[in-house]
Amino acid sequence: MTTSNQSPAAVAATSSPPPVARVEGRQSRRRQVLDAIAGRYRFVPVVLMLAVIWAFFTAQDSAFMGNRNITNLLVQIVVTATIALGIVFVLLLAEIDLSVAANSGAAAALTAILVVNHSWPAWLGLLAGIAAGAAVGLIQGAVVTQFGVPSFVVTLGAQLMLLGAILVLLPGGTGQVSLFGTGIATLSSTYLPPALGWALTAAGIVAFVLLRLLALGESRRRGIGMSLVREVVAPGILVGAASITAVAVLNSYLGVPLPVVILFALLIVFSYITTQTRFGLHLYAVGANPDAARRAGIPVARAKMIAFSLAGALAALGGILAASRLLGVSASSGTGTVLLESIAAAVIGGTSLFGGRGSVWDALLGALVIGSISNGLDLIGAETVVKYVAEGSILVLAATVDSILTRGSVFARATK
Amino acid sequence: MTTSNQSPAAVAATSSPPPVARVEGRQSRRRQVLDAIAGRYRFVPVVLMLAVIWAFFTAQDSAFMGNRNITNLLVQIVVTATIALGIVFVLLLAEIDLSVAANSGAAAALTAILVVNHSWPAWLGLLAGIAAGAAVGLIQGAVVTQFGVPSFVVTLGAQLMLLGAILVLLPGGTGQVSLFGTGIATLSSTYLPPALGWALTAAGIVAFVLLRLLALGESRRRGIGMSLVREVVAPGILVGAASITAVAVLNSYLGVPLPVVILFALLIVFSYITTQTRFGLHLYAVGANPDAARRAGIPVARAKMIAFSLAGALAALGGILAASRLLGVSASSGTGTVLLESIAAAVIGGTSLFGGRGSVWDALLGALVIGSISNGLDLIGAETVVKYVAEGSILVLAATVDSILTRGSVFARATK
Amino acid sequence: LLVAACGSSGGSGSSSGGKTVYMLLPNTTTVRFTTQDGPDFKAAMKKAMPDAKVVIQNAENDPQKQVQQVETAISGGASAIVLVAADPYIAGGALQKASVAKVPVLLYDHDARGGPAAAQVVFNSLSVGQNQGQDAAKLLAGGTTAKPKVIARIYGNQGDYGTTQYKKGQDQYIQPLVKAGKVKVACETYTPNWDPAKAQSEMEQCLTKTGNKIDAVVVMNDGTAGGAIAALKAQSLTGKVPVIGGQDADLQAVQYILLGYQYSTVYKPFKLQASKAAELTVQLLKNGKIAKSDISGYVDNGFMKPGVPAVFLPVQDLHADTVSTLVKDGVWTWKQICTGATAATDTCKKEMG
Amino acid sequence: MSKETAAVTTAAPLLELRQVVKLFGGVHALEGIDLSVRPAEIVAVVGDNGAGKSTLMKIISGLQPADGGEIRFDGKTVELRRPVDSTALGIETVYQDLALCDNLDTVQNLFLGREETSSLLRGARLRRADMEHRAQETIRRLGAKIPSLRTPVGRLSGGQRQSIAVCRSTLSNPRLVLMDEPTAALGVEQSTGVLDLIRRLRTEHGCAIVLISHALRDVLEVADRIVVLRLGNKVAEFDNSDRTTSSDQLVAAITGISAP
Amino acid sequence: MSKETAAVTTAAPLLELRQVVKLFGGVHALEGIDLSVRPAEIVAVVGDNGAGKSTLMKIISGLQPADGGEIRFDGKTVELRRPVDSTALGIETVYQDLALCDNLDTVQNLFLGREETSSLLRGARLRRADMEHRAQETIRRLGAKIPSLRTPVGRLSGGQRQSIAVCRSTLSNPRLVLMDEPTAALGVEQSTGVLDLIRRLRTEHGCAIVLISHALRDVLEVADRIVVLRLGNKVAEFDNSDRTTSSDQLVAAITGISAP
Ligand SMILES: Nc1ncnc2c1ncn2[C@@H]1O[C@H](COP(=O)(O)OP(=O)(O)OP(=O)(O)O)[C@@H](O)[C@H]1O
Ligand SMILES: Nc1ncnc2c1ncn2[C@@H]1O[C@H](COP(=O)(O)OP(=O)(O)OP(=O)(O)O)[C@@H](O)[C@H]1O
Ligand SMILES: [Mg+2]
Ligand SMILES: [Mg+2]
Repeated sequence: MTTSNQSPAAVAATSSPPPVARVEGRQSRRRQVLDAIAGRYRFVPVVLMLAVIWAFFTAQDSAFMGNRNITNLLVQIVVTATIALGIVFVLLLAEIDLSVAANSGAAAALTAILVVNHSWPAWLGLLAGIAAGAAVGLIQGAVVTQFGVPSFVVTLGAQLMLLGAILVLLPGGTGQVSLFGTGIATLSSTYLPPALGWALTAAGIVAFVLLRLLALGESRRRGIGMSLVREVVAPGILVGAASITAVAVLNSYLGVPLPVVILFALLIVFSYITTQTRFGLHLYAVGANPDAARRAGIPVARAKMIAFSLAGALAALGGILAASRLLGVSASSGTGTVLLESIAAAVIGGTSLFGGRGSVWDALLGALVIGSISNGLDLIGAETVVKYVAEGSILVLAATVDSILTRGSVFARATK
Repeated sequence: MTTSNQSPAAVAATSSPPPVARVEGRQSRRRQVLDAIAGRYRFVPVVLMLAVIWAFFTAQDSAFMGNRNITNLLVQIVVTATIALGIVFVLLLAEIDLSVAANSGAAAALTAILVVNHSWPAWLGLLAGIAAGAAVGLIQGAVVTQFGVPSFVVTLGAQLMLLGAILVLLPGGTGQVSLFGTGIATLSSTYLPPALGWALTAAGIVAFVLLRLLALGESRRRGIGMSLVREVVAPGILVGAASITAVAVLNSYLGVPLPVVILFALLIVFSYITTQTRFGLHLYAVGANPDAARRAGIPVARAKMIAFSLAGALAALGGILAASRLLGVSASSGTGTVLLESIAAAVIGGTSLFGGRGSVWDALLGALVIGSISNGLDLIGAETVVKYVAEGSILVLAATVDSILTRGSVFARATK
Repeated sequence: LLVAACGSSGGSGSSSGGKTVYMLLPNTTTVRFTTQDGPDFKAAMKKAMPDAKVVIQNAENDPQKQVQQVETAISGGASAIVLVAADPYIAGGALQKASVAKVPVLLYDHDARGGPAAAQVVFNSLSVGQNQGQDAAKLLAGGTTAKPKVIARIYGNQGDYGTTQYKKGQDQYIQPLVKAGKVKVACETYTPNWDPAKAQSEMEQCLTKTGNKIDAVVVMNDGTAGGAIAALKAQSLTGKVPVIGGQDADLQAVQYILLGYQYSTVYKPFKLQASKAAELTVQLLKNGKIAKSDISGYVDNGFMKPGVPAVFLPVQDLHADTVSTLVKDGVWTWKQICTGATAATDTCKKEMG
Repeated sequence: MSKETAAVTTAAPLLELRQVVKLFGGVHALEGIDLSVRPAEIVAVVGDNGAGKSTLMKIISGLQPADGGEIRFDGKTVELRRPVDSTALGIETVYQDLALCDNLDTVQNLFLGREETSSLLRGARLRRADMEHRAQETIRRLGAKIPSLRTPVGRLSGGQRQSIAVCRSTLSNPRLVLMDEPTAALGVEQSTGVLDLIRRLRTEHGCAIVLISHALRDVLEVADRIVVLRLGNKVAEFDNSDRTTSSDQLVAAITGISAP
Repeated sequence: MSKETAAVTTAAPLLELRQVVKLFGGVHALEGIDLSVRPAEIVAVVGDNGAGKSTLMKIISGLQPADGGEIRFDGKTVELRRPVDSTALGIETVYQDLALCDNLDTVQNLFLGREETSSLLRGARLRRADMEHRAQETIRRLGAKIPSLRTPVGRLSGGQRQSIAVCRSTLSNPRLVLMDEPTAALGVEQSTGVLDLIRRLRTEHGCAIVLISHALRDVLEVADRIVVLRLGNKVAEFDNSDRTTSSDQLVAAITGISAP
C-alpha cells in the first residue's frame, strides 16, 4: 500500500533496509551450511553419529577401542558392507533388492559345493559363485525393466525361489557343506603383512591426491576458479589421516585382514566409477528421473540391469565371505538379519530410497554404524530386548536426521 | 510432402482414408478393453488367475473344492487378508509398513496377557489390543509425516522395537500364554447359524443394489446418462451370485465362520469409505500426488497418519485372530511369513506400490491367491522347495500380468 | 539407560579380577533358552563361583551374528564360552575363532560341527527323536496290515540339524511299522521355521485330505504340536487323535498333556543341564580342562576325533502322570500350569486343592 | 459479501505485503518486496525469468512461507504457513506447474479438497452427479476443450490440464485469485477465455486477481496495476487503470536496459 | 555436412510423415497426418489445445511410437520406437514438460547422454572442465539467466529450466530440432533469444526446425511454413516463406470458425 497508485513511472529499486539484511545474513549462512550437509558433506552427520556411538561404548568398556576389537569390528562389517554396496546401486536407481540375502546364501552354497564336492580350485569356485549371483541379479533386472514389474515384488519372489534353490543345492543327506581347510576358508583368515598394508595405503593416498590435482588443473586451464585447499589439500589430509590411523591400528594387531582389503578395493573402484565416469553419472540421472534419462538417450533398462547384476554379484561375494567366516554353508545361509541390515546400512549411510542420491561410501559408513552398535552391545552384554530397541531406534534416528538435513533441499522427497 | 508448398489458403480438412479407419477400429477396441482392465475391471485378471489355480488343484485332489476345504481356505486367509487390508491403505498413500507382523504379534501378546493374566473380559482385551496396534501405527505415521522420514525405515525400525516389546510383554518365566478356553479362542471357533448367514447376505446384496440405484438416479436427474445394466444390474447379479454361492458352500459345512464375517464386514465398510466418501477420494489424491493434494488443502499428514493407524489396528486385529486360531501367543508370534504374505497379497490383488491405485478388495483377492496356493500345496503334500518356488513365481507372475495390463495407461509407473 | 545399567554391573572382564563367562544363545523363539537355560546357568554359576561374571548373548537365529558374538566375547576378555549353536551345521567358524584365541568352549545342548570344543553338555538329539519314535510305536501298536493306523507327520524346519536328527530317531521306530504295513503315513511335511501357524494349516489340510481319518499325529516339538492341536480342536478331535512327540516341556504343551490332547513331551531337565554346565565351566576356568571322569561319551561333530567329549544327560519322556516332575524340578509351578481350562483337570484339582 | 466489496474500489487493501524476504541457500529470491492488492483489483506481476514472481506467489498461497516481512489480509496480519491457511482466507491459486492428481478425473480434480457430500446422516456420500454437473457448466463457460470429464487428467494435453487448473481456482467464490502464467500453454481461443474469466471474476464477484505472465500484451489489456520484479526486487510499478502503459515502458523496466 | 545442406533449400525433404495415426484408448489423437520438413526449413505446427501437436512431436522424437503410417528420414523409411532412434538420426527435442534431472546441475543436464570423456586408457573420466566451459558459452549466447551452473536444476525457476532444455537441444549439431512450446515460460528477452537461436540454427548449421507454439506472432515471424492441426487432423498449411501470412488467417484455421 505504500507504493501503490503512483504514476506510470518506475519506482527506484529498493535497497533492502537494515533489519532485512540482518535476517538475510544469518539465515543465508545457516541455509548454506545445511545445503552443504545435505549435498557434498552428507557424510559429516553420519561420522558424527559414529563418533558418539564409539565414545559411548568406549566409556562403557575400554576394550571397545582396542586394536583387537577394531579389527573384529572391521571384519564383522565386511559382509554387510559388501552387500550394502550392491544395495546402494539399486537404491540409486530408485529400485530395491530384497533377494540379496537369499542370493548370497545360494551363491555360497554353489561355491561350497563346487569347491568341496567337485574339487574345483577355490578361486574358480569363487568366480562361479559370483557369476551365478550376477546372473540371478541380471534376470531380476530383466524382469523389472522389460515388463516394468516393481522390483519390490520381483526380488521378493526371487528371494523365495532362491531359498528353494539353497535347499536343492545342499547335498540331500546332510544339508550342509563344511569349508574347513579349503581355500575358501583362507579368504577370511588371511592378514596382510604390515609392510604390504602400508604400501597399499600409500599408493591409495597418492592416487587420490593426484586425481584431485588433475581435476583442479583442468578446471583452472578452462578458467574455472577452484580452491586448492578445498579441493585437494583438505580432502587429502582427511583421507590420508583416516587411512593411516586405520592401518596403524590393524597392523598393531594381526595386520590388515584380507576381507577388509577386498572391501576397500571394491569401494575405491566403485567410487571412481560412480563419480568420475559417464556410467556413474547416468546412474544418478536414471534414479532421479528415468523419463528424462530415457529421452536423453541413456539406456535406462541397461543401467538398471547392470545395477541389479552388481547387487547380485556383490551379494554373492558377501555370502561367500560369510561362509568363509562361518566355515560352512547350510539351509540357514541367506536367512537371518543380513537383508535388513544391509538395506539399513545403505540408508543410514545416506543413500535415498527414492533414487538419485547416495554414494558408495554410504555402504561402509552405514555398516560401521550398525556394526558398532551390535559389537558394542555384545561387548557390554546388553540384553536382547535392549539390542532390538537400540538397533530399531538408531535406524529411525539416523533416517530422521537425514530427512531433517535434506528437507527443503532438492534432495528432499517431493513432499511429505 | 504431398500437401506442402501450397498457397496460403487452407487445405480442406482430410477425411481419414479407409485403411487408417480400419487400423483405428481394431486398435481402439483392443485399447479400450485394456484400459478397462487396467482401471475399473482390474479384478478380472486376478479372478482368472484364481480360477486357474483352483482348477489346477481340483484336478490334483478333488477335496480342494469340497465345502470343508473352502471353509478352511477362507478361515486360513482371514489373518493375511485383514493385515493386507491395512497394507492397502498405506500402499494407496505410496507408503509401506514393514512393522505390521511384529505389531500383530505385540498386540496379540498384550490382549492375551490382559485376558489371561489380568482377567480382563475378552472384548475389552480385544479392544485394548486393537487400540495399542492403532497407537503404534499412529506414532509411526507421525514420525513419517512430521520428519519426512521414509516409511520403509521407520517401520523397519519399529519392527525391531516391537519384537523387543513382545519379549518384554510375555511373562518372564513362561514366554508364552495359552488362550485355550478363553473368550479370545471362541472368536475363531464360532460359526454363524445358517439362517443368520443368509439374512446378512441378503441385507448386503440389497444395500449394494440400492446404493447403485441411488447413484444412478442422481446422475440421471442431473442429465448425465448412465446405463442401468452396466451400473446396477450386471454388478448386482455378479455380487449376488458370488456371495450366495459362497454362503451356500459355507452353510453346507459348519456355517459362516465368525472371522470370515468380521473380514467381510471390514471390507464392506472400508470399501464404502474409500469409494463413496471424501476421505477415501483424498487417499487416492494424496497417494498419486501429495504435493497437489496439499495445495488443494487436503491434510496430507493427517491422511497418512490415519492410514498408518488403520494399518496398525488391522494388524492388531489380524494378530489377535491368529492367536485365537492358534490358541496362544509366544515369541514366534509376529515373525514368520505373515509380513511378506500380506504385502504380497495387496500387490497381487492389484494395489500399486507407487500409490494412488488399488482397492480394499485387492486384499481379499490377493490373500485368496496366496492362500489357495499354500492350501493346495499342503493338500497335495508338496515339498518345501516346491512351495518356495511356486509362491515366488506366482508372486512375480501376478505382478508381471499387472504391469503388462496397466502399461501405457495413466496407472503405469512414470516410466520403466 | 538400560545399556548403562547392564554394562556397568561387572566392569570389563579383561581388566577386573573376576573371570567372565559368555553364554551364547541361539534365538529368542525357542522359549526355553531365554526363559530357562540362561537364568538357570547364571544362577548355578553364581553359586559355584560367585566372583565370575556371566554375560548372556542371543544370536537371534543368525549364525553370522553368533560368530560376531564369539569375537566380541573374546575381545571382551572371555575366560570361557558356553555356546548353544545358532546353526549346528555352520558353527565351525565360531569354534575356530575361539580356539585360535585359546578360549575354551563348552557346547550346550545343540551340537556344533566343524571345530574344536572342550566338552559338550547334551541331551542327545538322536535320543530325543528315538523317544518320540518309541512313544509313537507304543500308541500305534494296534495297527494291522488289514487296518493300518493312519498317521500324519509334521517335521521341523527342513535343513535344520535338529530336524534331521529327530527324524532319524523317529524313523528307527516308525519305519519298521510302515514297512510292515501296520502304519500308514497319510501326510508328511516340513514346517518352515518351525512356525506353529504353518503347522496348523498343514494339519488342517491333512485332515481335509483324509476326511479326518487320522489316528495319530507325530510332531517334533511343542510349538508345532500346539499348531496341530489347534487344527484338531477345530474338528473336535482333540483328545481323540493323540499328538505324539513334543519336546521342550513348554507350558502350553504341559497343559495340553494334562487335558489329554498331547500324548507326550520330551523333557530335558534344563536345571540339571544348567548346573552341569556350570560345574564343567568352573572346571574349565580353574584347570583349563575337564576331568575324564565326567565324560560319558563322544559326539561326532565332523571335526574332532573321536568326537567332542560329552556329558550325556538323560532325557525324560513326560506323560500326563509324570508332569509333576516339572514342578519338582522348578520348571513350572502348579499355579502357572493350572490356569484356564487346565484348572478343571483332575491333576490340577488335586494339586491346587 | 463479495457483492459488497465489488462496489468499493478505493477501499483499504485486501492484501498487503511488507518487506517480504525469501532466501534459498545463497540465492536471494526476494529481497524485501512491498505489494498491495485492493478488492476487485487486477494486479499483474511481470519480470524476467528467475525474477522471483513464482516465489512471491508461493508465499502468498502459503506453499513456501516467507523468511521475513509481514503479510496482512483484510487489514489483519496473517501467518501463511500452509496452503490451507490461504485457502481459508479465500485465496485461490493457479500454480505454474499445475499440480493435478493424474489418477483422478477432471471432476475430481476440480473439486479436490472441497468436494460436495451428503450429510453425515445420509452417509456422507460424495455428490458426484452434482459436481459433474457444475464442472460441465464451468468448463463450458471458460471455453476449455476437455474430451471427457471422466478421463484421468494424466491423459490430457498440457493446455487441457492448464484449463482445469484455472477452472479449479474459480469454483469456490474466492476473494483473491493468484494465477502464475495461466495462459502459458493455452491456445489462442482458450487464452482469450481466461482473460475474459479474469475480468468476469472481478466484475461479477468482486474478486481481486494477481496475474503473473510473460505475455505483456495480455497484461496491458487486463491489469489495473503492473508490478515489475527484477532479481528479487520490485523495480517499478505502473498504474494501468486507464490502460495507457506502453509495452516499451514495461520492457525497459523488466530488462533494466533503458532508464524509464 | 551441415554446411552443405544449408545451401540446398529446395532439396528433397529431410523428414516426411505419411498418414501417421495415434490412438489413446478411445481418443484419436492423430487421424492420419502428412507432414514434410525440408533441410534448413522452419516449420511451425499450431493448433488448439488437445489438437495433437505434442503427440505429433513425440512420434517424431520416438517417445510414443505411431500406431499407423510411415515416417521417412533422408528419404529412407525409419522406425522410431525409442528416443535414441531419433537422436541417432540427428533429431533433438525440447519437450513441453522439459524432463530434466532435478538432482543434476546445469552442466550435467546439458550434456546428459552425450558427455565428453577422456579415452578409456586415460580412465574414461568425465571432462567436467571442458563441458562447463562449453556450457557457459552456449548459455551466454542464448541470453539465459542461470544463477550458477553448479546448482541442481531442481532449484531453478520455470523459465530457467526451459532455457536449459532449449540449450540442450542445440549442443550436438543436430539436423532437425523439435521444439514444443519452447518459449511458453520465458521472459520477453529470453523469448527473443530463442527466436534468434532458431534462426541461427538454420542459417549457421543448416538445421531444420519444427516449432510448436501458441504465440502466433512469433510463429509468423520465424516460420517458413505453418501447419495447422485441429482435433488430430491437418486442416491447413500456409506457405510463410515471404512472411505474409496474417494472424487472422491463422486464427481462423485454428478455430475453424470463419471459412478461409
Ligand atoms: N497418454 C495419453 N493417453 C490418453 N490420451 C492422451 C494421451 N496423451 C494425449 N492424449 C490426448 O490426445 C489429444 C492430443 O494431445 P496433445 O498433447 O497432442 O495435444 P496438444 O496439441 O499438444 O495440446 P496442448 O496445446 O494443450 O499442448 C488430447 O485430447 C489428449 O487428451
Ligand atoms: N527451491 C529453490 N531452491 C533454490 N533456489 C530456488 C528455489 N526456487 C526458486 N529458486 C531461485 O529463486 C529465483 C526466483 O525463482 P522464481 O521461480 O520465483 O522465478 P520466476 O520469476 O517465477 O521465474 P520464471 O519466469 O522463470 O518462472 C531463481 O533464481 C531460482 O533459481
Ligand atoms: Mg515462475
Ligand atoms: Mg502440447
